[in-house]
Amino acid sequence: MATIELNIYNLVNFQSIPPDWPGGFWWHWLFFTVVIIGFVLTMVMGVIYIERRGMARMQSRLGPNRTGPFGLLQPVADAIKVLLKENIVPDAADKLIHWLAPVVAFAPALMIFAVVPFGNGVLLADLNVGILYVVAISSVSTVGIFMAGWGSSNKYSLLGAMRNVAAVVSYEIPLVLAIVGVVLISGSLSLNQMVVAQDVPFILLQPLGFLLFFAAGCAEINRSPFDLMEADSEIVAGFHTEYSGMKFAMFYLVEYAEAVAISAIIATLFLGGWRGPILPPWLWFVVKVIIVFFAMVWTRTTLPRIRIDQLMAFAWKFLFPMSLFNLFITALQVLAGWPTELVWAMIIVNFAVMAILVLVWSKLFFKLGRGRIEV
Amino acid sequence: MAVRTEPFVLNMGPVHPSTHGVFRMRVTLDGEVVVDIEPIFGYLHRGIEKLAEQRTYTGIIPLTDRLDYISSMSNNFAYCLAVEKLAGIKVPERAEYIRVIIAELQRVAALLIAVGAFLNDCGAFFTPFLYMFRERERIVDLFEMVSGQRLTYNYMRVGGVSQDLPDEFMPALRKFMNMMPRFMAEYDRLLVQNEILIARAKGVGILTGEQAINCSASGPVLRASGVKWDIRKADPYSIYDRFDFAIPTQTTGDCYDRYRQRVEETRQSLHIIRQAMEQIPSGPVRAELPQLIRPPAGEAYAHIEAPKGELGFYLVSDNSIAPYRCHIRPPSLINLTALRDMVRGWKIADLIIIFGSIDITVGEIDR
Amino acid sequence: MKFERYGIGIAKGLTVTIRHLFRHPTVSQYPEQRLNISRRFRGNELVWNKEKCTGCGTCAKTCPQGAIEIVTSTDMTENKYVVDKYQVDTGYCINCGLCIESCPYEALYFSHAFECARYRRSELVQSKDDMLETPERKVSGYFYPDKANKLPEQTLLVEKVTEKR
Amino acid sequence: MTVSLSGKEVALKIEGEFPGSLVESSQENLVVKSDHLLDAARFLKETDGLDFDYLNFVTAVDYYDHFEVSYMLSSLEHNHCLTVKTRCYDRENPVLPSVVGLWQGADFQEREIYDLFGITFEGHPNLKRIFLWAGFEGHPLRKDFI
Repeated sequence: MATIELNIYNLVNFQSIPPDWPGGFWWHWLFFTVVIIGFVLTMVMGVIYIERRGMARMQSRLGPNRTGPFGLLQPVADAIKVLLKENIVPDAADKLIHWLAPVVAFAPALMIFAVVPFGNGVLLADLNVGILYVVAISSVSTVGIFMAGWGSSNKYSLLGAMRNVAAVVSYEIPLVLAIVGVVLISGSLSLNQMVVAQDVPFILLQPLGFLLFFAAGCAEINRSPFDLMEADSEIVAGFHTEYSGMKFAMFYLVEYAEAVAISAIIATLFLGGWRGPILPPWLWFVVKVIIVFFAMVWTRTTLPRIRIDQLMAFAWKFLFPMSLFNLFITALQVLAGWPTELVWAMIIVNFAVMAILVLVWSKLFFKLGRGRIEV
Repeated sequence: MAVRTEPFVLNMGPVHPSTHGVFRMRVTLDGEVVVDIEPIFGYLHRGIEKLAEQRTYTGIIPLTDRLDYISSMSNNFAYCLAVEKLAGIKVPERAEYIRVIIAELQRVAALLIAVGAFLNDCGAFFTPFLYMFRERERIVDLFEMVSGQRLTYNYMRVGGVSQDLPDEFMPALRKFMNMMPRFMAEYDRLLVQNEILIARAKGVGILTGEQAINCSASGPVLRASGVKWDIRKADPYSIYDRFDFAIPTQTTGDCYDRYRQRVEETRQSLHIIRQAMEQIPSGPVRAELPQLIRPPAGEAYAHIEAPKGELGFYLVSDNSIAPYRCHIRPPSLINLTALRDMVRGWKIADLIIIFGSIDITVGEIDR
Repeated sequence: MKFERYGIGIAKGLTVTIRHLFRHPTVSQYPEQRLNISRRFRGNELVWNKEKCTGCGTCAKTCPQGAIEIVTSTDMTENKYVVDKYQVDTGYCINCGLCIESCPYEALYFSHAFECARYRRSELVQSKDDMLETPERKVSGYFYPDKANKLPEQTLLVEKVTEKR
Repeated sequence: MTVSLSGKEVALKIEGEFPGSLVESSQENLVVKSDHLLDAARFLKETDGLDFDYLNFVTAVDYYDHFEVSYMLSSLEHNHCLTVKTRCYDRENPVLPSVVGLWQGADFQEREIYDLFGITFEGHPNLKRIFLWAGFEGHPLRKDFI
C-alpha cells in the first residue's frame, strides 16, 4: 500500500517542470488526459491499419483497401461494426466479473502514457519513479485478463488466462532487469530524464538489454511468437473467446493499446524517445513508436508460436540469466565511468558481449524445456 | 515433479480453428497436459459408400471428388483404376501419362496445403499457409485449364481421361516447373531451420515404425517413421514403373520429420512430372467403352499412393451397371488410429501440431 | 549446418517475409479486375441447342443427381420426338459434366458465364427457352475443343510475374 | 510388384495348423470359419515366411443371407498380400472376433462396420457407433436398409 500512496502523492505534488498554464496544474492535467486518450485511440487505429496492411503485403496479399483512401478507414469501420454487435454474456458466466474485466484490462494501458514524454517535459506527470510506475501499472491488466478468463466460465478462456498469468509473472523479471541497465546508465528513474540523458541512443549502449526487453515485452503483451494466451489455432481465442460487441472491442483495444505502450516505452528507453533532428519532437516519437511496432508485426508474420513450457523455460533459463549478466556488466561499466568517457568502447564491448551471450545461451536453451509427461 | 490436478474434459471441435473441418476431439486434460483423447467423427457423413451402390460406374466419379476434396484427382485415379481392374479395361498410353502428370501435380498441391496447414497450426500466422496457397493456385489454374473446375475436377474417366490436354497446357506446365524449385528453396529458407519450429516439432509426437505399421498408417506418416513403403514402388500401378524416383524416408517419426517428409515428397513428385513431360506420347486419351459399363461379377481392390496415404477402392460387382458394394479405404481415417498413442502426455499445443502433422481431410474420414 | 541453432533460422525467415513486402501482391481485385476463366469452364448453367436435340434423354439418364427433367411426345407426321419440357434444376447440379459428355448429338453445352447467383431458389430452375445460346451466355468449350479455341485464353497465375527472384 | 499369394497354398499351411478352420480357398482368397478367425489371423501374422504385419483394410459386404468380412493383409517385408474372408450367417446378431489386438489399424474400421453393418466385434476395446449417432436405428449399408 505504501507504494501506491507514494505514487499518488507524487502524481499530485511532484513536477520537475512546473506547468505555466493559466489555471496551473489542473489545466495541464485535463489537457494531457484528453491528449493521451486521443493519442492512444488514434495510434491504435493507425497501428491496426499498419499491422493489417503490412502483414498482408508480407503474405503476398493486399489487405483492407476498400474503406476510404487506401483502406485507411478500415479500423473505423471495424470499430463501428464491433460496437454495433450484440453483447452476448454466457449463461454460466460470473456476470459482474465478466462485465468488469475489459475495463480493468483497459485502464492500465492508458495509464502507462501518463509518464511517457512526447517532447522535452511534455508529459502528464514527470514522476521521479516513472519507469517503476510503468512496470507496476502494466502488470495490472493481467488481473483484467484473468478476470475475463475466469468470469467467462469457458475452458478455453480459463486456459488462456492461466497461460497469461504464468507468462506475465515470469516475464516481469527479465523485463525489469533489462530496464535496470538503462536506469544505471541514465542515472534516473524518470522517463524524461532518461531521454535527456540519451545523447547516444541506448540501443547502442544496451543492445542486449534491448533484445531482452523486446522479447519480454512481446511476451508481456501477448504478441507473437509469445501469443499463446490467445493462440487461435489452439485455444480458439484464449481469454476473450466469450466476449462480443463492445466488450470485445475493449479487449481488442487493450491488445493494441498495450502494444503501442510497449513500443512507446521501447522508443523512450532505447531509441532516444522524442529526440531527433529537424522534425518536431512528438513526430519523432510517433515515428519511433511505429518503427518498433512494425518490428513486432514483422516477427508476428514470420515466427511460429512457442509452447507454454518453452515460454517459461525461455523466461527463466534464457532471459533471466542473460539479463543478470547484462546488469552486472553494465554496472561494472558504469562504475568505471564508461558511459560518459568511453562511449565507443562501451558500444563495441556491449555488442560483443551480446553476441557471445546469445550464441552460448541459445545452444544451452535448446537442451531445456521440452518433453512429454507420462500420464 | 508435475503437480496433479483434477482432470477436465474439453471438447475440441466440431467447430475449432485447427481441426481441419468438422471434427471433434474429446480431450481429457490435466492442466495443459493431455491425459486422454477420443476422436469423434461423423459430422460430414454423407454415405458415399451407400450412394455409390445406386449409381452407375461413371456416375460415381463425381462422388469420389468429394472424398478428399483437396486431392480430387487422386481419388478419381484410384476409383478408375479399380473399375479398370474389375472390368479388365486397357487404358491408352497417352492417357496413362496424363494421369500420372495430373496425379503428381495433385500430390504437390495437396502436400503444399498439408504443410501450410501444419505450420499454421504451429502458430506461424498464416504466412506459410498463404505462400503455399499461392503455389497451389498455380497448380489449380492448370487443373482448371484441363477440367474446367477448380476443386471437384471430375477429370478422369474409366478407360482414360475425359478430354485431351489443351494446347496451352504444356507451355504453362513447363513455366510452373521452372518456377517451383525456386519457390521450394525460398520456402525452405522461411521456416525449415527456424529454431522455434524445431523446438516445437522435433521429438514431439513420435510414432515408431512398428507402431505405424501396426496401426496401418500409410503415406508420409508411415515413411516419416522410417518405413520405406510407397505403393508407387512396392506395387506399381499405372505406369509408375517407368519413372526413376526415390522414396525419401525420415528416421524418428516426429512432427518435424513428417513435415520434412512432405517437402521431400514434393520434390520427388516434381521429378516424376519432369520425366513424364519428356516421355508423353500422342494418341487417343480414352478407351472405346459403352455408355454404361457392366463389369463381370467379381471383386477388385485397387490402391494408389494418394497424398495422404494408401487410398484404395474395393469394388464388388454383380454384373450390373452399378457396383454391388463400393468400399473406400480412407487414409485419413486409418492414419488417425495412432493419434491417441501419439498425443498422450503432450500438451494441448502439441496435440494441435501432432494432429496437424497427420494431415487429415474430414471429407474422407466421414465419407 | 553449423549455425543451425543460433537464431540463424529465425533471421533467414525474417528476410523472406520482408522481401515479400516489396513484391507485387499475388491477389487480384475481383469486381474491377476480371481474369479470364478456363476455356473449358464448367459453370452452373447449361446451354441447350434446340435444333440438335432429338429428345433421346441420355443426359437425363446419365445425370448422377437427377437434375435434368425431359418430357417428349411423338410427332407422327415428321416421325420424330418433340421435346415438350426440358428443365434443369441447377440448384441440384454438381457441374460434373457427364450429361455433356454423354449427349450423342452435341446438343448440350456448359455456358461460359460464372456470375449466376440468384435470389430465389425457383430462379435456379432453367427450362427450354432460357437455356438457349445468347451473346451473354456463351458456350463453354468443355468437351468441344473447336468451341474452346474461339474463347479468350485463360489468365494464369504462372504468367503473372509477381516477384523478382 | 506386390505378389498376391495364392489362397490355396496358404490354405494348406493353415489347414495343417488348425484343421477344419477353412470354408474354402481359391486363387485369390481364402475363407476362414468365423470361430477360427483369430487363430488364423495370428498364424498369418506371426509365421515366418508369411509375416502379414500390415492390415490394408477391413470391410464387409452384405449378401442377404450372410455377411462377408474381408481382411486384406500385406507384408511390408516380403511385399506380398492376401485377402482373408470370413462369413457371418446370423443377420439378427452377427458376431465376429476382433483383430484389434493383432493389428491396431482395424480399430476404426471395425467400429465402422459395427456402425454401418451391425456386426459386433468381440474383444474390441471401444465398440461404439463411429459415424452415426448412438440412437440411430438400423445399419445403413445393409442391403435391406432402404
